[in-house]
Amino acid sequence: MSKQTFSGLALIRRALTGHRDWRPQWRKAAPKPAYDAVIVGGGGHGLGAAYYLAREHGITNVAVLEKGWIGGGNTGRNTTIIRSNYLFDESAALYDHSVKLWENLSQELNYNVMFSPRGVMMLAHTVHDIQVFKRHVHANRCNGVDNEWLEPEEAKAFCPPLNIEGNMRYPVLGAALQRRGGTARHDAVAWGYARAADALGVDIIENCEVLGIRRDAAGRVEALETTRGVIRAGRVGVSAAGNTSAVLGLAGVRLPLESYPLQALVSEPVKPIFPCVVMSNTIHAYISQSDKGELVIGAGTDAYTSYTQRGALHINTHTLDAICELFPTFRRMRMMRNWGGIVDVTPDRSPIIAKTPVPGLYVNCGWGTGGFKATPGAAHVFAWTIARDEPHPINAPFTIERFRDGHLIDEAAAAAVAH
Amino acid sequence: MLEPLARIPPAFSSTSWMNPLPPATRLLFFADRAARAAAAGAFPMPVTEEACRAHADGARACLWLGPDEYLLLAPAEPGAARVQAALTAAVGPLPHALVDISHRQVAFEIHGPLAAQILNGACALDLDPAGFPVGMCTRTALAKADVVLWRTEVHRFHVEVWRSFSPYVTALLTEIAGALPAAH
Amino acid sequence: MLLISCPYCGDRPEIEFTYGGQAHLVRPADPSALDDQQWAEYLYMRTNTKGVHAERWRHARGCGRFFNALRDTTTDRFAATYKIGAARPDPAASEPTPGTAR
Amino acid sequence: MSVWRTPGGGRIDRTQRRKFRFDGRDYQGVAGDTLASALLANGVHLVGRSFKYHRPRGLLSAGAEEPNGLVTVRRDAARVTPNLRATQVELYEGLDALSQNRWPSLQFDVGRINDWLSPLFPAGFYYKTFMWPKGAWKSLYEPVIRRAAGLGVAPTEPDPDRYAQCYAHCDVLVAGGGAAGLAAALAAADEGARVILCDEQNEFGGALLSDPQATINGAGGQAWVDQALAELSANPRVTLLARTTAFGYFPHNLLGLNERLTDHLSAPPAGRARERLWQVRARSVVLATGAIERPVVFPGNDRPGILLAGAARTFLNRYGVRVGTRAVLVTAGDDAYQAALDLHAAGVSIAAVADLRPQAEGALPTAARRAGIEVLTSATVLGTLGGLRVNEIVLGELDGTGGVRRKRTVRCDAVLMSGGYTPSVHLFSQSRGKLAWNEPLQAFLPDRSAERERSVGACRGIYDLAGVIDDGFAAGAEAASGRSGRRRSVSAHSAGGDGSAFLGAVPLAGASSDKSFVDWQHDVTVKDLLLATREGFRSIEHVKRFTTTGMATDQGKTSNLNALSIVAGALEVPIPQVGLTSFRMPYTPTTFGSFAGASRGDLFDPVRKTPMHDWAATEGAVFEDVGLWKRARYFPRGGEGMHEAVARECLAVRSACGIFDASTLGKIEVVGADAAEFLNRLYVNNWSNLAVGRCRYGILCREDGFVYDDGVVARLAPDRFHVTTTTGGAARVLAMMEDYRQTEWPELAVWLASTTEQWAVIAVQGPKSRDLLQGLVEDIDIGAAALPHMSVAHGRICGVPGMVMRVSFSGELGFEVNVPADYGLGVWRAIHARGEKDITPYGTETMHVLRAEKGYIIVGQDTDGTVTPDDAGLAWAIGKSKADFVGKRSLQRASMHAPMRKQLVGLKSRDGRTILEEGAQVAEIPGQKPPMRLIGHVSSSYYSACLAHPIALALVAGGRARMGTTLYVPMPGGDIEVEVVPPVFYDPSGARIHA
Repeated sequence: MSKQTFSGLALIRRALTGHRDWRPQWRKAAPKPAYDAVIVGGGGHGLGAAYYLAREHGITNVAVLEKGWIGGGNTGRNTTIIRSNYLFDESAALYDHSVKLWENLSQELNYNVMFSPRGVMMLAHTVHDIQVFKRHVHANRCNGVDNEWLEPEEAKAFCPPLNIEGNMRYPVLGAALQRRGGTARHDAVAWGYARAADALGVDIIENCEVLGIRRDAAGRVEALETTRGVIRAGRVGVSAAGNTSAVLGLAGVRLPLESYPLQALVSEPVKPIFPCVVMSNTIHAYISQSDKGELVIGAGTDAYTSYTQRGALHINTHTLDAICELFPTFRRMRMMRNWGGIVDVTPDRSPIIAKTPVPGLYVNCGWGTGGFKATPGAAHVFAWTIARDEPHPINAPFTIERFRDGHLIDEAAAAAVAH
Repeated sequence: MLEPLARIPPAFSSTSWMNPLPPATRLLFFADRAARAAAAGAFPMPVTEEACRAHADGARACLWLGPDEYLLLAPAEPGAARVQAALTAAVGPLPHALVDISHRQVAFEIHGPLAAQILNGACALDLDPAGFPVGMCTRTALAKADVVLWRTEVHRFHVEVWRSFSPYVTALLTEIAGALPAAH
Repeated sequence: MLLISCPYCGDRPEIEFTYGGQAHLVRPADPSALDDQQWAEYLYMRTNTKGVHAERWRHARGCGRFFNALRDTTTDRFAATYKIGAARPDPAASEPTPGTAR
Repeated sequence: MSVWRTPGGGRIDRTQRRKFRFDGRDYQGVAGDTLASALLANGVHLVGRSFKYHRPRGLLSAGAEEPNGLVTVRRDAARVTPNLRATQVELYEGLDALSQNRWPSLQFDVGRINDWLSPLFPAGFYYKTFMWPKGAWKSLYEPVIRRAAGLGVAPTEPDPDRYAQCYAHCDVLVAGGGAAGLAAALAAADEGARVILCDEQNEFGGALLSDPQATINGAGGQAWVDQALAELSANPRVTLLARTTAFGYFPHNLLGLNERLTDHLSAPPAGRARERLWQVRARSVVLATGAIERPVVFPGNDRPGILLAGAARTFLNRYGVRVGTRAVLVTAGDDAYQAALDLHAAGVSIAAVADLRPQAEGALPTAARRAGIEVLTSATVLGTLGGLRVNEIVLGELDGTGGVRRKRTVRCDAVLMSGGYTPSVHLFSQSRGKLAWNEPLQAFLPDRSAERERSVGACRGIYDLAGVIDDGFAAGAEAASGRSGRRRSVSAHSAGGDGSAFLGAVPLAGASSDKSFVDWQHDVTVKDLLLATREGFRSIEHVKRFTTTGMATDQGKTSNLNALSIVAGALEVPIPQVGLTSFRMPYTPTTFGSFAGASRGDLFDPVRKTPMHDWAATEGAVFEDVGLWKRARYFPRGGEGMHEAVARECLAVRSACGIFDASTLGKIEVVGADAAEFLNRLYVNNWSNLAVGRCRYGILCREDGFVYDDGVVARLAPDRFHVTTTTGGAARVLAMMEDYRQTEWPELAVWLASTTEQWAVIAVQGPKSRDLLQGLVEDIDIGAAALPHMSVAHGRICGVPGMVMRVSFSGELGFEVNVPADYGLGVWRAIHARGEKDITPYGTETMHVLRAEKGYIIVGQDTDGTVTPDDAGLAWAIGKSKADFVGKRSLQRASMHAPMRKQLVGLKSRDGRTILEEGAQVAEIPGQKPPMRLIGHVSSSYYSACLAHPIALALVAGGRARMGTTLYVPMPGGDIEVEVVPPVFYDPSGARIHA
């Protein structure tokens, strides 16, 4: 199960033989009757959790069950933004844990995930925005998370296409910049974790949908009923994003989640024009440029819960009018492809990474629009939680019970607009 | 007594397809069937509820906005207080509510053969006379503003909009009309 | 942009509506009689149904009324819309027409 | 006329010459040309370079599927559009186009080195390398890759063009104006339906525009098209939209159409919109989107001069251009022979037809042989030669046992190829219709519709002209009437329609498949696909993502099915089992500007202004955006900056009188017998004991117990309350009220109306405010006894009926004059004039300082959605006797009373000078290094001119128990020592407010 080393040299050597002896990056495993642990959901979070279970906790008899193809859910549908400039200590710790893992992920996995810390700039358009972002900047600085305030001219210098003219409806009054933030290649994250986990003995089982969760007399998780047969497992970690409610419902566990469509789009590729990531919460849009040259653009969720993986045209028109307002030079650019994902949202828009009321059943969900950036960190602490049956200190606040007790971690409300 | 000041409604320019309407008395009237029946003597209004229909009688009109919610339009003089008093007297103890919104919104007309086409530049409703006949009225969206749209003739729409949104709405419609080749 | 049938105004474009979340949740008559867990259930727990979902909409930019709807969240097709206070209809009884809200 | 241009025929006007430039060279075309046909008419085949290997490329197609011929069209410095397909760019006088992705020139491109190094760059190579040294990806490798990638250059100046939008409704929308679409539109119109017919091309007719052999009802196909168009144009219920692409199919039969209005014009009229976005809601949809010819996958199939057979036929018959002098046809079906026959008839020598089938005995192959064209069956293609243009093709004859019997090199300057057709099911699939694999046609066809929709003609695998038109008639009539049965019929005939098809790579009998391209634009070859399967990528979605096949700007229109077939072959499974990648919006790339439409600048969002706005603007006020409103922030005089102006304004209010525009505050009239009960249930306060004529500060929580909004509520009558909200909260508070009113408590007799804009609100604040207003108000006694703090009275102000509320957000004696909005400016002017030197207009910034001096919170600034009334020091407002209100149960949870909750306090800098930064953090322990233990943050901070020292409000854990203690605000330059003080800095006894 040793994996073939990836390197420039390996590439040159195999070029001589027409690249004929590259082996599958991960095995097409058939399910075994039983595993020590099973992860439901073959996205970056699930594959990563399997990898860290094997790598850091010595639990290698692990399967990842994916109902479709790995990385085909939100992992492969997001706009790949990575940042950790969150307001609350709990969030900053979680996301910064993740950014630190991102920084070494290509080397750790021997897979180029193309983490590119190009800087994430969040624009302020109102006095209220300035207050909110400065609060972030201060909180982040004190937490050891880089985040700095830029005046409009500095923002323009960092991102030349940005319109900072006063003729905008909401002129840019400044920006918060996290230089360590950036982007990565989404598919590579799933594939890199899959390959590395596979090399450690993890079975990655695609086209395997979970139909039922069996519990023993004591109520503990015992086995999963799947489209590929019954699979016994003492521990089950669910990382199923928009489908989490459905999967956990099989064990009678209810969660405070709602699943919404989230759209993204790319333009036709053009030569490098956009050096960083820019987000504007006030006018609802974010944008970066991929290595291929496409402008990658996203916005908020659609208004209603849905599992259709598609969104509405009027959401696109709003997203693109915001982009054209911020970057009037992009008005003649053209949308090449638009798609939708399903994001699961909690009442405080922060994730749940926790034990469930069912012994042996764990959940990592509720990432809303922020899941990709957290992939390595969430997977890492989720694996810890599964392995030790107790949360890592970083995910300890992200319980289900916080909603009962009122200990919300409400990043969105903290940016609430009023006056 | 001090000399009353002049009203200064939001500025408005007319075009070949749009003209402002003069200040008016406007009341929101919340009332069920019984209250409407009682009120009908003081102000023309339908007793039976028909959604999205206006009941006009000369210079006065009663527009259905929602179940039990009506917009009463009357000339600016003698004013909302007089209409309100008459209605209150007529309705008596029956549950109802009246709120003066004469200054909350302004009105204009879109008219001419391109009227529907111009409105459809920002309004997502089917304005074909078969689907939106003369006499129909409704609250709806004009791009990022809310309006009340009332078709008074095949080629004439009465539009009510909150006063601070009126510059946006008129500028938007002007932009839309300008982009229609036929309007050049 | 969905086409949504307001029970009062008929078919209207989605931009006239706001979404109101899961339907048929009734605010407890005496919240103080509930324990924290029960209160949290009311506040936060949602079915997040994958399939026919009873949900609230408000014709906010139209007649202003809240109403309920049955929508299949896997297709976004509406099976029915009905007024607040009415019982949830049986979706099987009214076969939805493709793409048409009723 | 060049040798390439035919002397007559086609849809061009040879008498109207059109000058144009390509890569700086001048050329000439004619009216009716596309840029592609005009270039070919000048003998130019080399039009672009591929994405990865920078291989020279010519035109592959004549339409929307073009992967190679991508150009930048430049009208002026600001009107630069990259990545346009030359096949869709209509030629106009003076058109200026540039090739892309090459340096220094199209003929000599340094990037070509990638082609020679291509063994190092197989699919997904970048995942395997560029990982060392760490950090070099971003600093070294990525910039190189980025520069190499991309196609055209993005515009660098703001686009000055306008874009329009409109909504439309119809009974039947027909997408595609070829024979099937025209027939459907005719039949639907017969039923009296409202019809919209759109087509992406500049004229209707589809394949008939390129098919001189077609006959319909005994006449030429074009005559039928002309007649159909005449009929449809004359029908007022039919809208014909040419140059209009149906790019997206959204739920509930909403389609997005993009109409191009001016790109084909030499001098677009000033101000005319460039494009229009149509959002069409159709009762029924007829998809008549046709089919796209498939390329054949053989080694060297990408050289300039190698193109689809149907494209060569279109260039000849529609545009009057010969694509070469000596051509070879590679085909696996009969239809493509018509291209060879047409070219032959136009004087192009057909060197050979290489037919992949063992036999070719149909009418067209027979005709070809009769015309003297050599037809090779059981043929294959082993390679091509040529630098910037194909000059030889190597053909082989298969021996039937996997070997090649004979090899033969044929000289040629054009190769036509045809693997049959791929029906264009993009829109059908976007609508979530289900596709089914059709084995004979080797294609996915529409199976089960998800919407009220019908596919007709070639897009559902019907290729013969008579069948296509009949299908259109039937579907059009049924879409309009709901009944089957058609009224129209025709007799029609055209060449071809046999539907034979070929997928995947040609048999090579052991020869190298090097450079057998599947996706031209992204340089994906057969070898890349095989490598992907070897590396374990088996799902077609994985193969697509790993190799990037189908992800170029053409979105796989010519490549997807070939790729699928090759992957299926490698995995030895049937094609349907490999699956099909999703078809995503848009069908072809669609301009951002058309989605944005008029929404720019002041039309991006409504700009809401109060009745007094212009007065403030005239006075030189600086405005800020609050929600949609523009609010005057301060009124600088002379050369004042904000701080000087605010200090002056503050002192003026404290010492004399200020005037402030408070009109933007939300106002809701709550009316009905149960109005008080309704507010009792919503707000934390008790309203039953509020007397008519009195006001009270109200707090609204969400059901989770956190502060949502606040404002003064006045009781105007037993059954009428005037509720004010924050400026930004007006709409959402009303929405929340309506939710509870309609869905939780429908039994209450209460109604709600927004009166925000009914009233202009003029706050007159300061010790001289009463004196100033005396004499301007009638019927109202504003004396201290008659109108105490927190009361309201109706009367006339400056002769205008209105109401005066004695309320103060400044801490001084103050009034808020409410008059109907049309009178606002007049009353404001009158009060201001009356005040003379004693009155000072002030803005929101001064308002904020004044209220902070009094410790009044701003919801959203001093609260953030995690703050309870008690946290904000407002527990006194809660109606203790009430059994319930929104949020009460949540506030009973233990965590809501934890002593270490963050509580509102005041902070004073120990040095008496330093103004804290809003958002700065608060620590208990000095001198910490990150990560620090933090206990709160500064929510409001100002210099108080009246107190002559800085003041701040902060939310601090357990703050109220820390009064008098020292805390630390860690800043980059070190800690700032602060003292915790009560949040009320000014006039704590309230004497001034009650004056």
